[in-house]
Amino acid sequence: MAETVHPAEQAAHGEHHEEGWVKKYLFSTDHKIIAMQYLFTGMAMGLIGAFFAYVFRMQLAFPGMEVPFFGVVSANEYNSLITNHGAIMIFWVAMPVLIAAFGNFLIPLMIGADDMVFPRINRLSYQIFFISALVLLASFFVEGGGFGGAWTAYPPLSANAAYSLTPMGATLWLVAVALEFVAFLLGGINFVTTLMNSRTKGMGIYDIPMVLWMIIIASILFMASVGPLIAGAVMLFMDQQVGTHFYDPTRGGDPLLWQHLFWFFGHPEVYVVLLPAMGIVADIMPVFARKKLFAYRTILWTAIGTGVLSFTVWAHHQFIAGIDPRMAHVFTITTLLISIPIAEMCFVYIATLYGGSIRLNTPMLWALAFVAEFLIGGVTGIFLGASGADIYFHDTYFVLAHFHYTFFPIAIIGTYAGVTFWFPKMFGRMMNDTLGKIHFWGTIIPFNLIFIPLFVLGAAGQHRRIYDFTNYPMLAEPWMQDLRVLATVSLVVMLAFQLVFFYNVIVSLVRGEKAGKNPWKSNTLEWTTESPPPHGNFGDQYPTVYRPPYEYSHPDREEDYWPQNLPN
Amino acid sequence: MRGRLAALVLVAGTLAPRSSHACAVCFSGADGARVAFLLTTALLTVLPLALLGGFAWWLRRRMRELDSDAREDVPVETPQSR
Amino acid sequence: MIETWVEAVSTYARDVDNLILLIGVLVGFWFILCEAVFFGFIIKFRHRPGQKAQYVTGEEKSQKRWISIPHLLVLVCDVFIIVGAVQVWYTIKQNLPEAEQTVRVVGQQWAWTFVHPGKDGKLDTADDIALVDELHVQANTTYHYLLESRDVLHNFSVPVFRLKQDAVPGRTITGWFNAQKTGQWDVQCAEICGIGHGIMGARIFVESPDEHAAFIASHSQAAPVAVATASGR
Amino acid sequence: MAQRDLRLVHDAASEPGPILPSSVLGTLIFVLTEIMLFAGLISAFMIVRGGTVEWPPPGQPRLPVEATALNTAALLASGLLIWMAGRAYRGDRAQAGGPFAAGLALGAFFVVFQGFEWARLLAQGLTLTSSTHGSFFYLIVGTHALHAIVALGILVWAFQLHSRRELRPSTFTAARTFWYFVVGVWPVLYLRVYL
Repeated sequence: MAETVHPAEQAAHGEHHEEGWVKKYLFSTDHKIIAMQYLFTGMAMGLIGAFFAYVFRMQLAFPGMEVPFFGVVSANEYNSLITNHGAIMIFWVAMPVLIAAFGNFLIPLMIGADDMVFPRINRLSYQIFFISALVLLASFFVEGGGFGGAWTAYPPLSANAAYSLTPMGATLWLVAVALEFVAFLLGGINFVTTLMNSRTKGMGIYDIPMVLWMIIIASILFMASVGPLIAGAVMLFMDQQVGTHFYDPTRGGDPLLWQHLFWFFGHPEVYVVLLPAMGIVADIMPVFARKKLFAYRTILWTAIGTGVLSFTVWAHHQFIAGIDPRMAHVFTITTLLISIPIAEMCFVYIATLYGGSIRLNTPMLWALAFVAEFLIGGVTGIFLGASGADIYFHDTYFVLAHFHYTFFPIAIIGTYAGVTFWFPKMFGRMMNDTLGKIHFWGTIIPFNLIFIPLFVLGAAGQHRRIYDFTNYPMLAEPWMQDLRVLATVSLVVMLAFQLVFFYNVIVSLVRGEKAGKNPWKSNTLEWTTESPPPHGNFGDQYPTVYRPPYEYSHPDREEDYWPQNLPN
Repeated sequence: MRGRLAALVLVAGTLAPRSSHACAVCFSGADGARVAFLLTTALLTVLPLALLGGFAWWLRRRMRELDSDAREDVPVETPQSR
Repeated sequence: MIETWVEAVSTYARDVDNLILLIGVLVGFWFILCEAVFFGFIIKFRHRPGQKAQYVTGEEKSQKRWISIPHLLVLVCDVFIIVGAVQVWYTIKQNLPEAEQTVRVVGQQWAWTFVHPGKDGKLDTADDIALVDELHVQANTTYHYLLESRDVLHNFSVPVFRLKQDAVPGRTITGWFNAQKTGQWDVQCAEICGIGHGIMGARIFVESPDEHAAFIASHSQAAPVAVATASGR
Repeated sequence: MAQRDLRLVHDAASEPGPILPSSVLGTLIFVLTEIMLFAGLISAFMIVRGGTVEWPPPGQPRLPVEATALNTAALLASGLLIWMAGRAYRGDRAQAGGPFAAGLALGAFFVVFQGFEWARLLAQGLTLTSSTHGSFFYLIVGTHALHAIVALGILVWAFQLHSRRELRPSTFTAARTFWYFVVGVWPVLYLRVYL
């Protein structure tokens, strides 16, 4: 490492081995521990988000029933459940797991560094994140219940307690989201700085594994887009608690202002979570296809292009809601243009498989499923980006199914791909492949059975965020109710199969086969150290990089892989 | 072709100031809000790209500079930098 | 496609349906092609003992062609979709044909108030007919709607018309529709507006000229009271 | 070797030091977010103002344009002095102390002067809730003042390190970078909010 050693780092490394449990696991500055903290917190929040989904899906399939483990769902609770399901899954599951957990774990290991550049800021980032999760959980138990104005929180509904009837819930929700942003801001600064300044000897910019590029581009996107939303959130907070009227049309404010600021962040946010998942897939596929990643530079430039375009498409969320209809044309064009880089990435992944020697281990199954399922999410997006068609589809279940076909592959499939792939490195033991495959099929099949019916319901005009469809004669037809029941039953089945995963994790942690340094015969640097890596990652000697990360099945070599750190 | 002609007409229609109706941002007679929405949309879109682009450009230039410095200092020892 | 589930009642409903069909065909083609190639590769290039994978960098022009050509074709498809989308959008949202009738649509937590012009055919006169959650329009007539909200955002959505527009408090938004069939259908609120969002449905009655005249006649007495509530703001 | 071609000619990591020290790079990234935050605030202000016919709203006091122009000059001068301190620091470190202290003093003057202006405006009836005019004024200028105070705190800390001869160049550059941001964003706010 060419970088000067910081006092903070020295302090962190001086503490070797002598720390108590609390210090080691709760107040550690080690990037691996922080990654685990993010991973487990994210997964715990994921369970809460999944439970919410279960409750409101039960209500939709069997309106008015007493939902087991919850009770009867009131309209108020329903709104709160859907709002927080969305917010939790995006802000407290997808982001912490995909960006913070994998970013923290992989960045120093893959670039051959001992830790992040600012380890204490890293720890602070997690602590703020943890507090934000607590604040969010607290918001369900205050008077009036949790916030129920949808995760988009459009004012005046969100700004005025007289409309939302959740005086404290709305504010706590907003505070939690703002804290979460601060946490990721601190994390993002760390990621970018570390990647730029801490690369080991010989690692040029085209030797960086794709997953790191994706996490970095995502972090930059996040940091460049979150400012206006923080501004908007401060204004919303003041409207709620101080008595200003930024969003109140009767007092000189403007409710559309929020949409303007929110979606400026809201759309790049989609790519903020998409890119890391894309990167995880890009790193797993070559390993199990024993094949060089097709057109590394093309993918990199495509990802950068996606990032650039993502700043130009955001108003397509407002086609129906509140923009000048003339501007809709511009945003239709930009939105359809962004299909180009995304399509290109999918093409590249398919091309990577060509001529490979594909092994269908659990991580590879997840990676392949990501591409197959994400394609559905991608193509259905075209219907919504085209302004004329969006008039019909806006805020229907078609939209809902569309973004679940993007977010589920991202947040759930991407996470499972990453966890099953790096589990040996994280904990030093292999996961059980058979259990992994049972879990895989038990997740993927029900997943499709949840959301394909919802596509049909959306196309049949079913709107979102309605807690009981019997109030609408056109939506109360028996065949529609049957589809709702199918979706709900599939969800319950899918959730039940997640137990297999947790069982697998626990059993593998205790009894799993020892992994060794490099069980997958992979090229990147994290596989050159012990599993799990010791404090400081690489011992006394940092690795030197001699080649790009995806040299599999090179004709000059007998082995079908060629680690980055081997001189020849 | 009809489609292409229509598209042309519509691009013109996009810019024409009077042809808009289902317009949420044109209100209270004042055109100011609509213009402000347009301007700030452009501002928010361009600003991060300009900042990041500028930074990337500066970084690249700086890298080139450092590189040529290195070449002048130790021309023999770094054969791969030509 | 959409007509299988939801009738097409307004003049522009078919345009929307056709656009959706166009997009469906284009993206459907790409989707099936991609998935077919994808699964084809997975099956064809399964691991066989002793067989090494090929070494393809993907950096050479001849290899990149395999992605850059499909890529260009996708772009061509995008152009068709854009042209279609822009046309439909223009028809529904930007273009405003002359009105034969005008109704006022007011959203509030959690009901719709529809103000129909009375016998004189004009809004904001003494004989206006204001009804809660019932909109009566005459078939084959071009209507303008004036969309307002009294509190939070609502969305005036008539699926059979393929019409959807947010109501924003403090503003009046104008749009149009022209119904082609008589019958009655749902009006929904498509923007979350608080606890009662799920019950904020209304009905739209598209009537023949005779039926509509009868409707106006039968409601003419109640008018003065209704006006007071409707033009409260 | 073939894979050599995959790299840029310049290889940042194998050079003696990074192009930008980590603390400076981190600050720059943070400043990017901050710029976007202010862009968001300014956008909001422009939109709300654009929707009104008369600005400031009737019955609201007008902002002290001239006095603040003077204050703006003080802040800009402070930025200049800190820049000079930075230049001096690269040469003779002892010479940096003078402009550094003067820059700090002018920065503090700016914040205190703003405080007095606020007190006067509050007395004249411009409060956070009196109108969107007041709300935006205190929100935007207050956010800036908050940044100015934090940045001053960092500079004071850097000054203490400097007088103990413990200030590292990269730390100083990072602290200055943040101050330049605070100084640089102010004229934009002044032009948009006051004029």
